[in-house]
Parts: sequence; structure tokens; C-alpha cells
Amino acid sequence: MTTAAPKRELPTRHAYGETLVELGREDDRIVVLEADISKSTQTYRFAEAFPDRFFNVGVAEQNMMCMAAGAAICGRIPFVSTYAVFGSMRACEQMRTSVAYPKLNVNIAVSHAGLTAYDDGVTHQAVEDLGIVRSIPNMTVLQPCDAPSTRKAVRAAVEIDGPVYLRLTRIAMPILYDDNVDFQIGKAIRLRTGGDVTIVAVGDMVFQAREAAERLAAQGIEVDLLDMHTIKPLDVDALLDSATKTGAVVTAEDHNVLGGLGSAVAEALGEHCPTPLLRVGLQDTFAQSGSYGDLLRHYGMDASHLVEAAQRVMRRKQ
Amino acid sequence: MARGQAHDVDSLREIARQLRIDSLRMIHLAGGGHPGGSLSAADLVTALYFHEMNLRSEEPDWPDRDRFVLSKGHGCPVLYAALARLGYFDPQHLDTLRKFGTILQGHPDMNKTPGLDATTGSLGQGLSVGLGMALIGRLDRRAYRVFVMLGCGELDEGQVWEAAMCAAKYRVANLTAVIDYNQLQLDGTNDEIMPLEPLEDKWRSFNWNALRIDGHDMPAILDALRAAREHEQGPTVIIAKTIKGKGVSFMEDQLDWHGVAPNAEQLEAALVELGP
Amino acid sequence: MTTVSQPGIKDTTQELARWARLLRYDTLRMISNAASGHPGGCMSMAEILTCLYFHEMKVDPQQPDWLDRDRFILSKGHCAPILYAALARKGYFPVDELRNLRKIGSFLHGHPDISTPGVDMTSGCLGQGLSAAVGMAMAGRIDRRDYRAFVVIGDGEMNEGQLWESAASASHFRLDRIIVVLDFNALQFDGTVHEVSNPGDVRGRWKSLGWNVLEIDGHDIPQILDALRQADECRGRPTIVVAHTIKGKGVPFMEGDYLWHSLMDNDLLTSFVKEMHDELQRDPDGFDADRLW
Amino acid sequence: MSCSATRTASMRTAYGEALVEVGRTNPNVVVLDADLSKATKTSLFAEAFPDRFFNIGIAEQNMTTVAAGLATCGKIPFATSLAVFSTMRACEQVRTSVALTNLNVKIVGFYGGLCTAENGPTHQCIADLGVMRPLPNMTVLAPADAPSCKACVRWAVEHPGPVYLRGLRDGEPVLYDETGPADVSRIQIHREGNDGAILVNGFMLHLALEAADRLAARKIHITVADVITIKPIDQKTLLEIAGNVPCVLSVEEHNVLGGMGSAVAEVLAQKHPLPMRIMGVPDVFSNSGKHSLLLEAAGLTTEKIVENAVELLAAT
Repeated sequence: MTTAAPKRELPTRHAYGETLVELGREDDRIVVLEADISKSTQTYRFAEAFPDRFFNVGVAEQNMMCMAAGAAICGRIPFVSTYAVFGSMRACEQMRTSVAYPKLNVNIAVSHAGLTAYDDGVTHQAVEDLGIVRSIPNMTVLQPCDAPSTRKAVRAAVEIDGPVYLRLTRIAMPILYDDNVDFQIGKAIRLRTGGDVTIVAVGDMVFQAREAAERLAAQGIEVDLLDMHTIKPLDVDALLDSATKTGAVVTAEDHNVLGGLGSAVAEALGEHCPTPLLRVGLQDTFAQSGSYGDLLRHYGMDASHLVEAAQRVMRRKQ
Repeated sequence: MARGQAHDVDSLREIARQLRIDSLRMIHLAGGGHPGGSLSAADLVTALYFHEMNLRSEEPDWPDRDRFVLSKGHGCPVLYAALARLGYFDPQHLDTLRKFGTILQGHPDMNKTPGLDATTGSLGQGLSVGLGMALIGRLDRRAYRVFVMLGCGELDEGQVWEAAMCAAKYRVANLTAVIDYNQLQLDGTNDEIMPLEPLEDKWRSFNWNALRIDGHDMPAILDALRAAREHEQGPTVIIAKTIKGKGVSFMEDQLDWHGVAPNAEQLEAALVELGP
Repeated sequence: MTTVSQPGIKDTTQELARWARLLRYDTLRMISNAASGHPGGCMSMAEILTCLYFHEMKVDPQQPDWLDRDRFILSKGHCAPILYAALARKGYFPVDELRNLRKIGSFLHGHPDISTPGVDMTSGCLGQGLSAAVGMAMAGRIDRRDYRAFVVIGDGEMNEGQLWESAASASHFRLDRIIVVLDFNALQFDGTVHEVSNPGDVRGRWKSLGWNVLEIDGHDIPQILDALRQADECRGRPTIVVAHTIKGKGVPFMEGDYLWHSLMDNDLLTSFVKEMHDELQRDPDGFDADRLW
Repeated sequence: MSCSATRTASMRTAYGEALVEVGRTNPNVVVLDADLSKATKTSLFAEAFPDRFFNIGIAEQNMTTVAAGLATCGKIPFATSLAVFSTMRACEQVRTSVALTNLNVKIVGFYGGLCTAENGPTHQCIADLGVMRPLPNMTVLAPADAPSCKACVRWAVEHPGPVYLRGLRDGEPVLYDETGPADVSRIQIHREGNDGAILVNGFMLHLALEAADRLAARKIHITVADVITIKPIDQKTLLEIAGNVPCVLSVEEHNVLGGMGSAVAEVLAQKHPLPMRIMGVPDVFSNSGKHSLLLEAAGLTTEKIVENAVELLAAT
């Protein structure tokens, strides 16, 4: 386990923007496409450093997605940036047909995932994207929880010869890992070892899960905690290993409980190791405007709800 | 084959005739496909592949080659026929169109067919793909040009106009759009379904250089392609008026021949009209 | 077409200017309260929205679902605050509710939601508003109701392909009850429209799509009223009013600065709101004083 | 449950006929199409009710939001295209203009799964259920045959709120009687047995029934149930079925990720963990070719269903 005491906070989109600049310096195949929100997605940093390799296409996400396909066909490694709502849904079919089907090395980095878009309201809160993108063949789907793992994820995305969907937060996240975190696509990171209940968390929910695990530990319940930063391909081995040991699983995601992490875990458990499961996330509802903390509480996604979910699912053990 | 070396107008006309024959044979054998839009595009595809474009069929991935994106992907039989005749693959593959395991998918798949530059079939996306290629060509300081063939019905798709606006912003003179303007879409004429005129005005309002020609008049096609090549201020669109099903009297301007394969008898009649 | 009796145009202009000023105040105060939002584009459309809600549109706040009402769609949904201000001032809900912009439990979401009293369509994802208006106008035609559908679009939205899909439809189906106002402030999120997207010949494009095109100064109330009247009279095709505006209009440090698309400096904004409050309170004839919050 | 797989019928034609039928009884029904009315058979409605039919051209995003606008004025629009365009090209419009607003719009997409066959992967759609399922407020329907498709249309008209209806093509075996299932929101049990259960939808239903016959010949008696409504899934019937069997096999002409198998797995894991296996297209793009060959390549055949059922039973 490679964790560091929280030093400061940073939105993962900032780590993305910074890493793009580093990558741009190291590899001139990197190009960045943007749809008029470069200050939000942080690609303005790349634009300043490498204006020739930055293309702001205006508010036209579908066009942007296919332009990236054209650039990838010509040997470039494009990053496409926008909000998650638009990356996964406005340009959904373009991603599927022009990027995923020809299996091009296009990296789709999207900000404002889930409730981290908080007071912008529902139109800008993507709570469906993981389920949508997961259904598309050839896609790799990532949501690292903090800045250091995001930096690693951006680099890993470049190395994968195929499309990657990288989900980022609008708001600041604590720094959990140190800079040498062993981030590998498709390999969960075990944050805590325990034998009583498994919590599988992704993205910003990793922090709620950590806090829940600490509170449960105070009650004598030991949590096996996995940072499942790769939703697809899912680290089935790590999941089964943990589920076999604990016999009870909770998933935690800033997303609808239909289609995303909870679904992926349910599929894997059903096929390999039927285990009681509770899925924490938005219970198939749209949210509303509000502060991030208020929203997590209101929709039953904060640490105390996770504690409760863990207790409930443990009662269902055989 | 380098640009302009290839053929005189008569031999181009002959090639176009052959591509029409190939297309109909392929579609007949496949038992499905889109003859109308293959025949309407035959002269344009011929002029591009056998005259205008800078290609090396023996080296399909030659980085300096001109690119072609068939945005109206359903018209692919005529493109496959052109690629086969240029030697990108054995013409025997033409008999396998749409069959399981074939390199010639129902809609173009760049990872299966040698010589194909892009995967297409969902209408409205090709101009964006071509724009990406054109921008990278400029970035890489390569002299290649990118041609995108659009159907007319496809102009209903908003994404075409997203790409049009963006291409004008970047003044990509190495990008040429060719519209196979046969004025028929699946459900009816453009005018019935969604009128397009005044089409030049529309493209000009996006700051494109717009030309209109008869898309079956070979010298006119060659002239327009030259004019597009010489226009250095930005992208050019060639609005090529064509006839759906061109060359086969019973298919010409017939909506019903958008997506139906000819049976043996119909193929025979068509081949008689197209000549030996 | 207005619910209030038709006063002389000069009086109307003065009165509408005051409403616009009040909406500006409400909007800025809401954003400074929420410490989040998009002030620049709200300011640029203050006169347009005022003329629509306080003069042109046939609406009844007592019956928000009245079937014959004119519809309004704020396609540039990020400018929700000024729409909320107009709705509150019109009487759809108490002005006091404006304090709750972007707060949990409030119906004043970050972007407009159809569940808010007076909001006819959810928006916020750019490029969709005109399509919704096309549907509304088609329904009006089927039902033989003579209501109109007004849409305010932003200039950045012209990048979105769906806008051109819907523009072609409105024209093809001859939906003359659709009136679009383009808030052409020439700035989008990342810079000027020329830097980001190159809009080309905007007027020519809408004409080529078969639209009736009018062009005005979007802060000049008589021009706005006149354009809306002409649009109403136009038959057989939809109308777009290209309204040239200034992003951040009315707030000196905001005018023409694309960075104020979003909230840049809340301390600066808050002190400006306070100044504006005091100024409105000192207003000699008391038009505004008792309306302040 | 009456079943007779002796004949086939076109689901597209059934859809067009059903639209005419509901159009006659309900003047609020309007239909939109995106230049595919001959393929989707909305042309039948267009002929019967030209004033209530709108051909929007090849502009699916616009069509979807236009439908939302119509619904705000009390209409019941059926916005029709191919599955890949209805759910993916217009994905964000379905989500924002239809699902988020909870408007009474019916999104209909034909050629779900691989049945557009020779047209190749661009026009096939194995992700539509996975794309629609995460959208809150959406109801997702995937009927198996012409009568159940008609029943879905009738049901959708009576059910206020957003609905996605996945249509197929032609030549689907007719497995329901003429009126179709009485309530498409309920799981329809076609065979009952306690050795295992196959949950299935769409074109896979007749294959599952054949598989059940073959298994019965080997004295293995399984339940075969048609999950027409993928969302909200009929938990009650699903759990009743699960309570009587040791294992569950799900079979669908869709990606194994995100579709009906996922929905079943979610319910079972949460309420009644049970060994299961998810059969479907194994997370790959398919090919051009005959539908039957594509299904074979994806492992979606009667033989494979039998094989998987036997393996799953042996393991439990």
C-alpha cells in the first residue's frame, strides 16, 4: 500500500492538465482537442505550452471526437477533453463508431464526473457515463481518485493502444497516494486489508470509503478496501480474492448504481462467486444542485451511509 | 500512382464504367447493398482515385499519400472496386462483399480493407475525420491532401456543419469535400425530407470555397478538383450534381434502388446497358 | 401581444429599462450569494429578456401551465439566474426564493429545470433549445393554438451541429411561430467567437436556411420591441433576431471580458452588488427601493 | 402462456401497424422519423395520419429534442430510427431532453443487436440496452416478436414517461398469441422447471425455447422466461424464479456488459446471490455477414445455450 498523509487538495482535472504538458514535452505525437472549455478541463495549460498541437474546435463535441479519430489515424495520440456529459453522451455514437470500432488510440478525458459538478446542476452532472462507455467494446474506462494516480493514469492511457475514457473531478480531492504509486490499468489498489467486508470504491468515493473503513475499524469491523480505478477491464481477480475472504461486498461509486461499478461487480460475482452485494451510489435518480457534501449526504453516498451499508450486507452473510 | 499522370478523359470514363459494373456485380452477389449511391458516385471516385489523388497502391500506408474518407459509407462498393482495380487487394475479394469473414464489410472498416483510410457508415462523421487528418498533415508538414465524399442526405446531420465551421476556422486548404448530390435520400427527395438549397450560399456562409458541377461530366470534375487544389485560402466544397443509379436506365433517379440488390435478371439487363 | 395595457412607447422604454436594471441586480446578487454561476452572459441578455417577459410574451404567472401561453426556452441555459429573476419578478414564485440559487432543496438549479414554476424546458446542454421549440410549435399547429415559442441562444451555441439541424427543420416545416433571439456578445468560454470558432456569415447562413433575419442592437429597447413586432408579423417562416450585445453589460469591470463568462472574483462582485443596492435605494421615485432584497 | 413457433412475422411491420392502431384511438400520438420511415415502417402511420407525422431528415439529435418539445405540449411522440442512432447518436438528447425532464417521449430503435447483419458493425447495435439503462426515469423494453412488440407500443402509450423500445427486423418467430402478453412490464414465463432458469429477451427467446426442449429430452427441466422490460426489471417474478432454481443463465443479443445480464446480476447479488452465467456478444464488435453466422460467431446458438446450461448446472 502506497499512501501518504493528505498534504493538500487538487481536482484531478488539474493533475490531468499538468500531466498533459509534461507528456507534450516528452512526446510530440501528443495533440489535444478541446471544445471551448479549456479553462475548465485545464487543457489551457497545454495550449499555452504547445499552441501548434492544440485544437479548440468550439462547442462541437461530436466533431471533436471524430477529428481526434482522424488525428489518430495519422499517427498522433490525441486527447479529447470536455465534460463527462458531453464526452460520453453528446458524442456517444462518434466515440463508438469512429474511435472504439476502429480501436484508435484516442484518449477521452472528461471532467465534472458525477456529483463533483455539484452546483452546476443535473445537466452537468454525469451519473450515467460509466455504464454507457462500459457497454462499448474496446473501451478502457478509468477513474483515478487523486492527483498522483491521475498523473499515472494519463500516462498509462497513452501507452494503451486503443481508446481510453478517463473520468475526472471538478472539485478538489485530497492527495491519497505518493508520486510513486503503482498504478496499473486493470489492477485494483488495496488500501486496507480486512476479513469482514469488502468495499470496492472508485474515484471520489474512495475517500468516503476510507473514512467509512476507519469508522468500521473503530467498531471492530475490518474492511478489505479496493480502489477500483479501472472500471473496465475490471480486476476480477482482486475482487474474487477479496469477496471469497469476506463473503460480503459493498460498491461505492459517484454514478447511478445501474450500469457502472456496481453492475460490473455484480456481473463478476454472479458468474464466479455469488456473494451478497450492496451498491452505494445514486439509486437510479437524477440529483440536483447543491454543495458536494450536501449531495453526498442527501443521496446516501457519504461515509456514514457506507458504514451502514457494510453493516447491512454483513448481516446477509451465509 | 502520382497525381495527374494517370489517364485521359476517355480512359477515365471507361474505368468509371467498369467500376459501375463491378459495383452491381458485387451487390448482386452479396444480395444486399446500396446500388443507387454507388453508381452516382462512380465518376467522382474514378476521377479522384485514377487521376487526382497521390497514391502508392503498393504501399498503402505511405505517409505522404492523399487520404480519402467515404463519409457516405453505404456507397462503399464503388470504392472497393476502385481499390481492387488499383491493386490494393485481389479483385477476387469483390465477390465476398458483406459475407461473413470478408475484408469488404457492409460499411467501410479501415482495419479490414487495405487502402481504406477511415471507418465510416454512420452518416455525418466523415468530414470531421478528414478535418483531423488535414490538420495533422499540416502539423507534420506533409503535402498530402484529404478528400471527403459526402452524400446529400447526410447534410441533414448537424455534425457536418460543426466540421464545416471548424475547417473554416483553421483554413485547411488541404481539405476538399465532394458532395455526391443525387438529391435522393432514403425516404424521398431532399426537398421533401429536408431542403438543402441554396447550398453554395450555405457553405459560403461558413467561409468555404464552393463550386458546383455536373458530377458525371469528367472534364468538369477534373477542372473542379484542380480548382480546389489551387485554392489556397481554405477548404473547398465541390457540389457535384449527380443522378442516383446513373448508367442504368431503370435505376436512374429511382428511390427504390437506394438499398436493394439487383437479382440475376436485373443485373443482366443492367450490364447490357453498361456495355461489355 | 401583451397582457399589460399598451402605454406610449417612450414610457414603456423607460419602464422596461428599469426592469432590466432590476433583473441585473437580482442576477448579480444571486450569483454572489451562490458564489458560483455565469454572470457575463446574463448581463448581455438583460434587455432582451425584459422585453420578452415584461412586454412581448403572453403569459400568466397565475397559471404557469396555461395551454395558450407563449413558451420560452433559454437555450443558453447557463444564464439561468436572469431567467429566474424575471420569473420571480413576474410573480411565478417569491423573490425571496432567489436567495437559494444552486442550493440543495431549491428549485433554482444551476441550469434551468422544467420542474421550476414558469420554466418551459430543461436546458443547459447547449444546442438543444431550438429543437424543443420546433416540437412546441408543431404541437401548437396540430392543436390550432396560436402561441409562440421564443428561444434565446448564445453565439457559442452556433458551433453545435444540432442547432443547424433544428434551424433547417423550423424552416422546412414553416414554423413561423418560432422566434429566436441570438445573444451575439461575440465572446465564448475560451475567448472571442472569432478565436474559438469563426462564425462566418451568420446572417447569410440563417438566410440560406430560409429564415427571416433581423439584426439589432440587443441593448436598445425600442429596437428589440420593434424586432419582436416584426417577427410576430412574419408569416411562413421562422424569425431570428441577431442581437448584438456586450458580455457583462452594465458592470464596468465585466464588460467585454470573456473571463467573466464564469464568476471570476466574488469579492469584487459582492462589493459591486452592494453599491448597486445603495444606488437603487436612492432612486428618487422609489421604483426600486421596495423591491430590493 | 400460449406459444407457437410455427411462423415468423416482421417486427417492423408490427410496429407500424401498432402505431396506426394507437394513432386511431389516441389523437395525441405523433410519430417522428429520421429519413428511415420505409425501414422502420413508420411510413404506415405517415399514410394514415400525415398531419401527425414528421420526417425530420437525417438528424436524430434534433428529432429527439423535437419530440421532447412536442411532449411538453401533451403529445405522445414516438421518435423512431435505428437503435444505434436512437440511443447513441442522440444519447445526450435522450438523457437531457427526455429522461431528465421525464417527458412522455417514446424512443424507438430498430435493428437492435446484430440483425442488420450484412450492413456491418456500424449499423449493428449491441450497446443500446447498456446505454439506456443508466439513464434515470427510462423504461427499457426489448420484445421478442411481432405480437409482443405491438403490446409494447400499446403499453407505452398508456405509460406516461420516457420509454426506449428496442425493435428488431423481419422474420422473428411468433411466440405469443395475436394479442401479445397482457402486461409487458412483467417477466413472461414460457416454460417451467426447477433444474435451472434461462432469462432471455428478443430474438434469443426462440433459441432458449429450443434449448429447453433439448434439455427436457435429457430430463433437465428448466424455466424459460422472457424479460421484455429490462428496466425497471420485474424483481418480484425474477426472485420467485430464482427461489426455485439453483442457477440462472441469461441470454441476450447484446454486449455481455451492461445489458439484461447485468440487470439480472444486480438484482440477484443484492437480493438472492445465485450462480449465474451471462451469455451475449462477448464485448467485441461483430462483422458483416448473415445474421445466423454472426450469432454463431458470438456463441449465441441453441447448442451453446444447451452447453452453457449443462456446464452451469454441473458446477452448482
